Amino acid sequence: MSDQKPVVTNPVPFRGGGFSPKPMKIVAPILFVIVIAIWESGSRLGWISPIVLPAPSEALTAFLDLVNSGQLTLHLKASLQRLVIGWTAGTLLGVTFGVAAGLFTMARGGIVPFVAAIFPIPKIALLPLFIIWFGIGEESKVATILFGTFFPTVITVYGGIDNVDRGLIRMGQSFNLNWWSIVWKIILPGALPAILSGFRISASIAIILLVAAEMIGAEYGIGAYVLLAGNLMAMDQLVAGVAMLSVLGLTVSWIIGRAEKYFLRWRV
Amino acid sequence: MSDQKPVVTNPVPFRGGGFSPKPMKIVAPILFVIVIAIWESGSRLGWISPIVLPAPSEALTAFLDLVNSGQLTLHLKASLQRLVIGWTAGTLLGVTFGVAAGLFTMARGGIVPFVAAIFPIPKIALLPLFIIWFGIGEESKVATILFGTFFPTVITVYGGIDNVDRGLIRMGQSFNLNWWSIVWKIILPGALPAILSGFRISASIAIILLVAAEMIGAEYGIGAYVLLAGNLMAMDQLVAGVAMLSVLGLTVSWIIGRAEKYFLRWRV
Amino acid sequence: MPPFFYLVAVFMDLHLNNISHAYDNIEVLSEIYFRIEAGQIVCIIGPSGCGKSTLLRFIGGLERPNSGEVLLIGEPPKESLNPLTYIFQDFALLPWRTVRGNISLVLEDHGIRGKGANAIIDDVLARTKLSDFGDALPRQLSGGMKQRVAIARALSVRPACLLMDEPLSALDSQTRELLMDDLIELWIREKYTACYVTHNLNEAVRLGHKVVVLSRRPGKIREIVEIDIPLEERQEHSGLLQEKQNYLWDLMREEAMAADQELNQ
Amino acid sequence: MPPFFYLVAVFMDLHLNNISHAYDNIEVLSEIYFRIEAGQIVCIIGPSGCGKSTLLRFIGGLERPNSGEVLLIGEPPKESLNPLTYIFQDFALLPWRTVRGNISLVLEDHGIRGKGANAIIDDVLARTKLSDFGDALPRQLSGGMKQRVAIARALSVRPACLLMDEPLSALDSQTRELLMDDLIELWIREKYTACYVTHNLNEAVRLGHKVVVLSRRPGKIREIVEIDIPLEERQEHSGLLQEKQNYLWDLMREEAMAADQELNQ
Amino acid sequence: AADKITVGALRFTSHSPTFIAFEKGYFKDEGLEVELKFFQAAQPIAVAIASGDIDFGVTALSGAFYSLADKGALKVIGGLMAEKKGAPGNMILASNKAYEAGLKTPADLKGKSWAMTQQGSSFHYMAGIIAKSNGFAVTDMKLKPLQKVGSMIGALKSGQVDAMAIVPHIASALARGGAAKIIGKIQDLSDYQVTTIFTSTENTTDNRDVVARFMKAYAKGIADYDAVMQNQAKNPAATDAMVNLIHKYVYASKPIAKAAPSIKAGAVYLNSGAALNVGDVANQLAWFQEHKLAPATLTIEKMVDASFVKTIK
Ligand SMILES: Nc1ncnc2c1ncn2[C@@H]1O[C@H](COP(=O)(O)OP(=O)(O)OP(=O)(O)O)[C@@H](O)[C@H]1O
Ligand SMILES: Nc1ncnc2c1ncn2[C@@H]1O[C@H](COP(=O)(O)OP(=O)(O)OP(=O)(O)O)[C@@H](O)[C@H]1O
Ligand SMILES: [Mg+2]
Ligand SMILES: [Mg+2]
Repeated sequence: MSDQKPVVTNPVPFRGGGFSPKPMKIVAPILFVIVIAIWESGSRLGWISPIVLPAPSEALTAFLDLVNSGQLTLHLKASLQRLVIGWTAGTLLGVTFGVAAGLFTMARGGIVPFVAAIFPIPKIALLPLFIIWFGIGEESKVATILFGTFFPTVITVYGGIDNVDRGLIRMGQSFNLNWWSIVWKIILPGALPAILSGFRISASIAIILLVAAEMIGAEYGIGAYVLLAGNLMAMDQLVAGVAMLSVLGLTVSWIIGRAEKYFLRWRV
Repeated sequence: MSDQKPVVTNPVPFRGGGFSPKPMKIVAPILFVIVIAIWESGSRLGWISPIVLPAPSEALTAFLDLVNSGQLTLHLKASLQRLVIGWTAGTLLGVTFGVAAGLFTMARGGIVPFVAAIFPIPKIALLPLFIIWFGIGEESKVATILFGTFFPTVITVYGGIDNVDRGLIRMGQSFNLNWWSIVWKIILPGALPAILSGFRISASIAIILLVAAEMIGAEYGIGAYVLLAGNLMAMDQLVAGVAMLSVLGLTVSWIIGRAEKYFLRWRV
Repeated sequence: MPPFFYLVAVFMDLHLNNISHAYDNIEVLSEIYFRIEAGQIVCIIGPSGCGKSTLLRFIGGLERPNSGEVLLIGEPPKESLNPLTYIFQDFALLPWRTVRGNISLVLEDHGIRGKGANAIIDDVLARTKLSDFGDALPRQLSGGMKQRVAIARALSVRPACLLMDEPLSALDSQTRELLMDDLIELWIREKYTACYVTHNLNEAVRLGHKVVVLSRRPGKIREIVEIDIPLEERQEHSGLLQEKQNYLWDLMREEAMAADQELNQ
Repeated sequence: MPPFFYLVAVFMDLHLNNISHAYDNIEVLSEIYFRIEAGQIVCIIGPSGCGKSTLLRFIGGLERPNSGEVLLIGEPPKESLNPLTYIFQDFALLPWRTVRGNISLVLEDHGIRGKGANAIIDDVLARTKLSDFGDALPRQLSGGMKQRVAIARALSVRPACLLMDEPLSALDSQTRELLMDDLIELWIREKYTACYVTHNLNEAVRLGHKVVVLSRRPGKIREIVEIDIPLEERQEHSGLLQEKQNYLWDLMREEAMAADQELNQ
Repeated sequence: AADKITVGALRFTSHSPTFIAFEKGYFKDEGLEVELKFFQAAQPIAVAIASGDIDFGVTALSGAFYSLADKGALKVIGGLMAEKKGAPGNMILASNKAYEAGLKTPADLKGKSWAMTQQGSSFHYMAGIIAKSNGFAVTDMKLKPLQKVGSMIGALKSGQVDAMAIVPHIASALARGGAAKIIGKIQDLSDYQVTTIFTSTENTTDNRDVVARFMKAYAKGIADYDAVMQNQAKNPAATDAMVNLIHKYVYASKPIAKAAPSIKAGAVYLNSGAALNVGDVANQLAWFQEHKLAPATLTIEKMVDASFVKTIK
């Protein structure tokens, strides 16, 4: 050791940690409150024209009117039912086709270009076709949501499967696990992070498509409510309806967040 | 060895292989040809009502009319420009926010619920607002596509980052790599498979949204062409327009496929 | 401590018939020809990257060589759940299953669940001194503990032939000794078949009936050293074993020197 | 063959001050207290899972112990690009970079690119006998080759203190010998500092100035064995070394037996 | 037993006769068991009739309608909302900016931008009416398709388009709020038959009896509506009762106090007896065909079955 200069003693610099964001419950509420406060005061001070964007308080009044009219539950029930059925069916089909595309050369050759070709077709352009194929009852509405969910699910599932460590699959084969076991116990859990992330997308798309779905002969539903508000230029109702869609999205996101926490607890 | 019974000699059963689908170029064309053939003959034989679904040959005629009128390039140019600008901007922003949500606790707390709340809002419901904010020129069209691209990109990017091996990040830190190097050389390449898979989704959504974007005062554009055809119930033109969107989707998918092949060649 | 009782004695030979292989123009193995007789432990040693793991994958049917074949002579016993069982060099544990889950994974397919599975799992965990860690996830384990989980998993399926790729490399000398002793004791009782890749020459001479020495890449058979002393008597012949070990050492040294010269040319 | 010239002699001690740690209620390390003096090689041995890798992470500042601290006494030399450099037990190679890319990764941040980087990379690859595999991806490498890439990468940044976690465990005995000789030769010339976790007692006595023996989990210091023979003279004192090795062996055996008794209680 | 029919409807005040006839049992009186199906846009109603999912609908004549009619799927059987001098009707609005800059009459619209929902919509046609009566081509105006009425209003208020036409209650609300200026009325330029009642071609041939009974009941609904809503000041009690009835269907999610003004202001003129202005329909068809917005093969005979109602020449 040098004795010319004084010996410096420091703790070893800490270089680790970080890169693992924790969910922080408090930020979002604060943010929402701030946005709403700015918006409300903007409206009151006249910066925001009331014709296109009513104050949040007006939207709240519209919402309370809806609650008092007793129609909220009808709208919610109708939309939730379509969402749940359409999303579930689309997801099941999507996972099935995604797994097929992730595992079989033939299936991939067919499914990937097919998805690439059909996914970009706007559902709205096809409404007339949907009416002819599925009628104007619940079927066409569910089908709209189903299609919207199906395609992104296929893409995330086969993308996730591509990313599963092949070494683990070889291990499964070496223990003579049957094909189903390998898919169910190795490939799907390995692809689960990607699949759950895909669910966030497909659920949001399903909610967006409520509006398109309920264009066709829907009496009740949040989408129908939003559409009608738009048609009648009732901007307060429009904002109230859009806010309901947002809350729906938040709820779904929260559920998926819980699912991630539970199913992916094996990750660091 | 037992000498009571004859000794069986077999090669060791092969248990490996599989689970690595290769792209198979031939399946898709065959599939497309079959679908089109069935459709054409269905139309000719009268199984498919001409009211909603014209024969492919009629759509082809409509397409050729478009080509001959010289408007195809105008439509294509307008749409491609919107697509490229909107998608690129949306992707850049989406990756930035996705990386932030993937790395910082504060950012995640704000961005994740925000995306969950805003993503499910149907762009179509907000068209009046878009007009006020962005006018009826190119801005509002690009903005529509930008928003549609932004949200799914954020979700896939932070999902992909969550899935990067933390051991590799610790390695980077142990070599005193600076923060940018770790993000750029370890985290982003590790999240790349998920990001590219997300690009497939966001590009398809961008194409879908061409129609929504070109709802607002667009003279040219494939979306505007499709919309007009829909308004006039000119189903042959509608199908021709939708087919153009499909081909666009196929092209993008092919490009992403090439990118995957190149950037992910390190995977098995 | 009860001895291992899962391994199954067999009458099943493995015959490696002139195996050669190349990955994208890099020749890895060349004309490998030897036999793993039933009830024999064959050790494979050779320089790093000479193709030992690759060879093991061929033997277990996980990959196919470009030319040559691996023949199974005789039939695997019925009692064995998975006749040819690997212990992988990189452990290959499922990160989303606990230690117990990783073991039950390979039992479930044989209809072994619940109590039956628990009994087996408890036993193999005890053998590998992991009883306290049954519910830990792989990310909570040290390197050596992961390797022991891989060993426990392999033992749980009553293999007829064990294909081991440096199964003790991450373990401390004492744990290693204990597991070596277990393997020897077990062989004495059960006469199982095994193919054992190792870098530890001492392990090779203590455990192997045959030691196959591979040359540097492309791996050719440099020599096959037979060790005639019965496993049960080896402790008494430590001098002889040391001689064999020195002999192997010299063989390997020559290989290394040849490689060095090649490099420096 | 030219000797290593990247390691940098330093006047920098590391002082472990009463370190204890627990992961979710599992006590892993308890009251660890020792000093790594500048220019010393300290070997750490101990049963699998006793907390060696964890301790090494504390020393390099990658994790923080629940209590106690690691002090750096003196300043790291300027010539060293990365004073405290790891060789990880699981290699930690980026799968998307080639062997060369994995090494240049740690040079780029110091502005070493192009020719300068190539010269360094060529050199460390030659030392680890990987010259032919510069453009291979990690998935194309054998276990031992991956380990050598990790070693090459660590050497490329001229560490002042090497933190090595079983750096030779996946290597065959000859390659191991060669790299051991290199490490010794290098130390003789450069007198670098190192903390060396190993399961190989022979390596420990050949390389260590001090051997820290940890007890089974929770890892306590069982004993610190000093080996006074200068590294350059150890070959001449093989008898003494063997004695030390036997002594370590007995220490470890006692640990293992104690653990066994605990288990069987 | 009663004949079952399905009627497509939008939740607009202009669909009030449907609700009145339904609520007051006029359909039942004719032996019709009616099921109402609500839509969010007019076009799906036409498609749903073509596909046989519903039987009757009301909508403006637009490109989609002509196209379906040309395929022989549906036929116009009556008229509903129309432009009639003195009655409430569509107004022409100029943005404040354009007004300042000199856009004071419909004749000044040449070269100005015009907001409409879509090409081939009634808003497009109204631009055509203005152009024709002022002697310029509709292409001399800069037509801006904006899909939604809301978007049109937004664009007009922010001055991004110069002018548009819109139903009276929205127009007067905008003018009153100072958001735009009224510069004319469509009724001064044309007797425009805005909306029509239609059904599937099959019904006009195979179920003539049902169609006739439907029209009879519907005409009663129109009569009730016109009687009360065109004379709101005279009979406030009857007006309130009718507003209450309509409120069940229109603005239902708002309390009656908030909904009533909009419902009252939205009272447009409806042809009594569902009479159809066949001459104007022919004019419209000709205009759409001229601008390539309707198939050239479509004829007025193929499109209209005027045998169920009186016609206006
Ligand atoms: N992230 C973690 N979470 C919980 N427990 C952990 C974690 N990392 C390590 N452990 C526990 O800490 C103990 C010590 O682990 P460590 O990796 O330091 O052991 P080691 O001495 O390096 O063992 P080996 O020789 O097998 O590599 C083990 O019992 C392990 O289960
Ligand atoms: N998938 C692959 N693609 C290309 N080359 C490969 C692949 N797998 C292995 N190799 C090459 O084959 C050779 C032998 O690899 P193998 O893993 O069998 O070596 P090994 O004898 O097990 O070495 P070690 O003792 O280091 O584990 C190596 O040179 C390696 O580069
Ligand atoms: Mg190997
Ligand atoms: Mg360790």
